[in-house]
Amino acid sequence: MQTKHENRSGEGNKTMNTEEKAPLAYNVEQLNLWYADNHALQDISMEIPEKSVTAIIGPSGCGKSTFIKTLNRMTEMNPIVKTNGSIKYRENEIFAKDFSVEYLRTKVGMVFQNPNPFPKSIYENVIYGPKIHGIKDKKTLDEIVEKSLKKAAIWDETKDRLKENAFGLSGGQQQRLCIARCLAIEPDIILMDEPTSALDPISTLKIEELIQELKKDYTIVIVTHNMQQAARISDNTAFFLNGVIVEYDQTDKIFSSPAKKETEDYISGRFG
Amino acid sequence: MQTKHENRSGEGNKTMNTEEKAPLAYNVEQLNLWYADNHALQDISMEIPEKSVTAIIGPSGCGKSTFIKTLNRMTEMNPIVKTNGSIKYRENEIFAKDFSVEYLRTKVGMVFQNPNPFPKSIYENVIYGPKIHGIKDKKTLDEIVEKSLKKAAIWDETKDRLKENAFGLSGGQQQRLCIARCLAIEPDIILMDEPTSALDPISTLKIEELIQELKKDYTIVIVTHNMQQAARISDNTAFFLNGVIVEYDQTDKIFSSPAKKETEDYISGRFG
Amino acid sequence: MKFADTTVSNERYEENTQRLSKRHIWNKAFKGICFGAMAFSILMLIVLLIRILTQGIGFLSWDLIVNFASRNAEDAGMLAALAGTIWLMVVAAPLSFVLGVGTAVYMEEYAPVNRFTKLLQTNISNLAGVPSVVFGLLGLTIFNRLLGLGASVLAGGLTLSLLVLPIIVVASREAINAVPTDVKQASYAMGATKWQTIFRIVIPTSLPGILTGTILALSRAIGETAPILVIGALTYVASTPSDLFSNFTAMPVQIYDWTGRPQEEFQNIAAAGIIIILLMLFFMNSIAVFIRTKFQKRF
Amino acid sequence: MEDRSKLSISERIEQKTKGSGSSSFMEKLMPAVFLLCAIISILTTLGIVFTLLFETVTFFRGVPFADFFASTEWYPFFSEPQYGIWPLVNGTLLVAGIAMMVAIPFGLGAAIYLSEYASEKVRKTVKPVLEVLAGIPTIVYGFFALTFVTPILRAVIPGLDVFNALSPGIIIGVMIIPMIASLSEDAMSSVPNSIREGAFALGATRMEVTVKVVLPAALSGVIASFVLGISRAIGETMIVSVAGGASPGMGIDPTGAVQTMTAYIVQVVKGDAGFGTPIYYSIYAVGMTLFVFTLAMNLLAHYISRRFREDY
Amino acid sequence: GGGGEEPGGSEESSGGEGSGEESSGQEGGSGDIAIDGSSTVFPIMEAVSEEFQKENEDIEAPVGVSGSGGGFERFIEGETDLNNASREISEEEQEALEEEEIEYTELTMAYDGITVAVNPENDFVDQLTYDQLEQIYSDDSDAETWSDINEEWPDEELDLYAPGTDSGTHDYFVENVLGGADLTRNASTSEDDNTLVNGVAGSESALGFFGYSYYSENEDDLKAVPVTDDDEEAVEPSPETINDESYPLARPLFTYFKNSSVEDDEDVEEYVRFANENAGELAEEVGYAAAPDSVYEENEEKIDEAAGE
Ligand SMILES: Nc1ncnc2c1ncn2[C@@H]1O[C@H](COP(=O)(O)OP(=O)(O)OP(=O)(O)O)[C@@H](O)[C@H]1O
Ligand SMILES: Nc1ncnc2c1ncn2[C@@H]1O[C@H](COP(=O)(O)OP(=O)(O)OP(=O)(O)O)[C@@H](O)[C@H]1O
Ligand SMILES: [Mg+2]
Ligand SMILES: [Mg+2]
Ligand SMILES: O=P([O-])([O-])[O-]
Repeated sequence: MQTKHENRSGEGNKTMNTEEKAPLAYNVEQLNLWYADNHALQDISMEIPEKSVTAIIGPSGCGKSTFIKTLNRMTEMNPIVKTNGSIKYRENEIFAKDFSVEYLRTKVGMVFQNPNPFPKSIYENVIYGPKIHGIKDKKTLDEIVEKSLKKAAIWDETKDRLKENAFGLSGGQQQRLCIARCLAIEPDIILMDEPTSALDPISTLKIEELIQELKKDYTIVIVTHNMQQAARISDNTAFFLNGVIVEYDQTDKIFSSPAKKETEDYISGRFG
Repeated sequence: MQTKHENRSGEGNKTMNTEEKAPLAYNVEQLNLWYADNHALQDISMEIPEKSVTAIIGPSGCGKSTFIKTLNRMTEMNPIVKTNGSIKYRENEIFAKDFSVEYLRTKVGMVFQNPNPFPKSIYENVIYGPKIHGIKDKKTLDEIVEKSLKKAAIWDETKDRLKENAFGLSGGQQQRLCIARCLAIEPDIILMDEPTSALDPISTLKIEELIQELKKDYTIVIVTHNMQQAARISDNTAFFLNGVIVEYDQTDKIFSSPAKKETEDYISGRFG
Repeated sequence: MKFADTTVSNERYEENTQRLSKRHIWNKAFKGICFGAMAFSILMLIVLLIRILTQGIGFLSWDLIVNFASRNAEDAGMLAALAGTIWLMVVAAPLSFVLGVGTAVYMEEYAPVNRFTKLLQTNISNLAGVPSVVFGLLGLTIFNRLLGLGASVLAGGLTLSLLVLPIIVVASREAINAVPTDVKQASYAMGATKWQTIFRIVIPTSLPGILTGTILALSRAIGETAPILVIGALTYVASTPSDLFSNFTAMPVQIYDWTGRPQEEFQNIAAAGIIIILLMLFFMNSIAVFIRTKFQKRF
Repeated sequence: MEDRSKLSISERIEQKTKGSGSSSFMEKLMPAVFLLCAIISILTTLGIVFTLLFETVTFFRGVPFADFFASTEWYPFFSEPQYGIWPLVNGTLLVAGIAMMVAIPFGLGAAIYLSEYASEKVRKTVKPVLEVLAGIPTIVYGFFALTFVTPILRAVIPGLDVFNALSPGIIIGVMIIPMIASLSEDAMSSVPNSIREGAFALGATRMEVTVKVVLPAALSGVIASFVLGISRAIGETMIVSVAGGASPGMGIDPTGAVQTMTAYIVQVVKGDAGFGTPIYYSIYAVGMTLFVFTLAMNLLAHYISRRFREDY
Repeated sequence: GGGGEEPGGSEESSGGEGSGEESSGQEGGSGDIAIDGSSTVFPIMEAVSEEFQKENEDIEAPVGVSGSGGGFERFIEGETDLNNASREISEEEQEALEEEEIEYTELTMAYDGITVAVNPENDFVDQLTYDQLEQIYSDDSDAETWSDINEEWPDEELDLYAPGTDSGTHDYFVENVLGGADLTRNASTSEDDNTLVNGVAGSESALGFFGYSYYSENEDDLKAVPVTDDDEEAVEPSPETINDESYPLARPLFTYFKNSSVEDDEDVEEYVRFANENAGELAEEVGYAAAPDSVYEENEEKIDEAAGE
């Protein structure tokens, strides 16, 4: 499919050449991150436009997960991590002293590689977020549950078993539940770290459709191993290698005419 | 690369149409396997010629690992597994009552997805097999270690640290050590279950080269997720889907002109 | 070049059936030995139970439960001891539970990696190995004497709660540790604070494991004789404790007393008393097993 | 109400989070509360150490230090009392040694069977049953030893005294089996299956896999379980009090009566020793010795499982 | 055993009546009497408490077993009202009580006869003198076989049993029979007299001594040996011979009460009087012997005196 490439003209930059300048959801500048002595992210600069799907690809260990986790400051829970540089979420520096990490994470939802519902009922999974943020009214919560599950395209499958434990769902359903859980607090951005890698092809398809749908309202950043998936669903793609952004451009360009030899090698399957 | 295909003439069969009839390492007939009620392998029939590389590809959960483990009866350690059908290793029925499973496994080596060295020294890892099979002579063991490590292309990296714990090696080195460990008892066949999926690109390359080398002396069956890899290293390829062999043919044919629509879809990345 | 000289011939591994069958025999024998070892342990349990049952079952009666101790074996009962044991548990259980879970949460979730944490860790595993009689000496000196609690329910309960504390900490840590990072991360990723995550996710998820550990620890405390003897529990009480400062006796102490009596009948009453204490233990153990199988989530 | 429902969830969340001071109060309070809990465990240890130390010092005011460690006679009740700790240590180690000779082979065997051979179902039933065995009050074991095991042993071994080291030793061993079995089983089952598979794939029998791969891999955990077992045997009180007699001595003959450190403490606590006498303080000195012993054992177990732990 | 010292009775007259009523009034009907001490005396006091509480349902009189010594410790600390002892109070303990300004009274509650017993199969021993017992049990003696004691007896090794070295029975034996010499290290000792009984019952060459009740409950398995402290006729232990003190190893069992408790608290006074009236009978019931009547009469006077009547 897209693995053919004849044209190498499109030169990729660290900050992408978007044709029309959309408002930015994120503006990352000169981000560096170390796990103890391991320099896992090196001088990452990247602008992420809102209401779009940005895919992050690259071989295992290149820093994809680390990068996406840094966007909502989940990396800082690991005491060995040191970070410098700047990440602006909607113009606000997230590393600023008075910037609340809980606020950031409320605005920036996250979906993980393996579905990780709480060991509670489906209902409670969804209302977890609203509840911790102080919403207690039963009726509002009911509405949130219905709305979020509907948005995550899992309402029909679960509406009759809301009180059942979320562990009874299949992997794909669990993953959609996790997305619903994340939608329940109406975030602005959704980060997804290989959200389909643990799923079967049919569930994967459903999630991909869902992402296309969500993109209308949310900004989505997705890490994926699967180049076909990146090609299918994303607007822009960043190719990471050994902690560095090799190329960041519109997805079409990356897959049809990568600027860099490494990108071409990677997407044509010569390694990885 | 090989993902282009213009020609669909080569019709795949469950038993492969090899042009010259080489002696068979394995002859699988009507193999069925259940995990409790899950019919994981359905009527598998397959001939595996000696001194060749046979690749098994297919989406996750299709039964690749199950199949390859059945070839040296590792599946039977799971009490919920039920098997019927026939597998002949070099004309001998491996499910026969008086057929020793230890003998089978001595002749049929196995390399796993994740490197699994014993938590012992490199030296002891290699001599484990010879030792349990009764070789005690120090000099012979030394020879075996050197030869096996050389064959596995890891001698140079380890010759000065044979007494060190194998866990100190990198992932790729560990995997080659596991191959050396398996070569130490001079098997006839080597089964490999995604041997490179946990490795970085450079280690992967080394293992692939090694497989090409080993093929001269051994029969190799390799499971891989990576179609490029299958295309690069194998002589024959079997495509599994939901516990069934969809197509089994020479690798060139499979990748250039698959007989089945599913095969084509899979190798062109339309699902999986 | 490297494959050419095959010094080790392949035939070497063509094992003659004799060697292979020898290995098989060894394998079988080894399995048998290991099975024997396990069976022996269970056999001892059965012999012990049969021995106690045959001696005591004829003397089990309602009187044994509702009567106070008496010089006459026919009238003797263990109501005071039963009540004393229950009181001890009422003091020890919540205290050791709260302290144990608190410590475990601190160690698993808050403790920074430093010397203090290491000290704490070593300290707790050491505490778990301190003989119970030494805890008795601690209780005697600190609670009875220094704090002036005397041989009261409170002193006994405090002593026992310190005794089981390390066991509960270890079990709770394991349970908390088993909560997948995934799930915790999911909570943080929703903007939950640390305390919210602990209170709403970590503790509820690990609760079955914590409860199981606590029950098993307490069932050990029920049978402890030495520390209770050391802190000076009474032997004859014809009343049940009325408050934390009451004197008390406990089941193992009562049994110990009966077995020391000259009259044969008291030996039998003691066996019957042991049956009651074992029934209590079985009951507690089954609750623990029930919780474990029923509520423990598999991740 | 009308007003609020017009707000979107995210706006409402923002409103709520602005006014919430309580959660940050909990954020500050709870770590302190938990830390306090943790400190109590340290205080307990300090409490033990100080209690023992304080009275031990009093003891050594009356009894020379050298006597305690140099003499091999422990006769505190004699007209010229002798306070050499070694007979009690000897009795303790003798009983613990016998216990371990029972507990190690049987415990390890049971662990191997459960971890390597038994089906899931057997494992799931046997482990709780063994836990029951471990939970039986030691006083019950004590009388079992005295009234059941000793008579049987006396029928077999003619020279066996009514009180002896053998019977309580064996029974303590039996009591410790579950602990060793369970901890060793844990250590062995945490050896990843992939390593086992590696060995099976080389044509090893199950025994060869177990003895040559699994056990060495789990060795630190297994040995740590032995050491913890020893520490438990050393600290066991009621079984030896009931069935071991009260005759401190230096012999290693298991057929004769002994006295252990723990049994001595119980003897004095239950006995007639007057207040303020050296005998009274001696229980603290003995308790201190006991504490040091078990502490050493536990540190050793800790060290072993740290030092030799394999990271898979 | 002689009567207890009567510490100067200065406090007795200090108007105890009023305060006594007050305090018993405060404690209402649910008074608690704290009793602790000897394990030997325990069965008697347990019986006393059991009977006493049948008559006075709202008064609790639990009994602890801390041993005579441990009991005195608590008595000195002022924690207990009564302390049971299987020996007389020691000088150190007296001094300590004086220091704490606690006045007390000693009551003899009953007699125990330390019984010397052999295996029923033993047909050669028909009596033992104190001298012989000393030869057998003293650590200074080198007797190893029965024939070392009496040439007519078989050349079999002595298999000796004795109560735990920390018990009143042991102390009394050492004090009165061995003249203060230490007990031989060869004896098997145990805190549990039942196991001594088992030991003697199980070995033909055994000899042991323990409380009378352990003998009387196991008469079929044991043979009590008559004992004499001089060369007069040896006496066999029985409730009668113990009671009339003709059995030489009869020893008194005591309880000590705090004078101020009896003075101030009617419940305690009632209990002590009750104990004195019933101890003899109850002692026999649990396997000991009553003391001579004169002892109880003497006790009553002491109680009257302490109660300030
Ligand atoms: N918790 C950690 N501690 C130390 N090093 C880490 C940690 N997590 C990741 N790393 C290192 O950081 C680098 C980037 O890891 P990261 O997980 O971001 O890779 P990735 O691109 O997500 O790979 P994958 O596709 O396998 O998930 C790797 O070298 C990895 O070893
Ligand atoms: N131990 C097991 N118990 C029960 N079912 C199993 C077990 N192992 C595999 N299965 C099931 O058998 C089927 C085939 O699994 P198998 O592991 O052979 O797939 P695979 O092709 O190797 O997949 P992957 O690429 O993910 O390794 C799947 O449906 C799987 O769920
Ligand atoms: Mg990742
Ligand atoms: Mg697989
Ligand atoms: O407890 P005693 O003082 O009678 O040994």
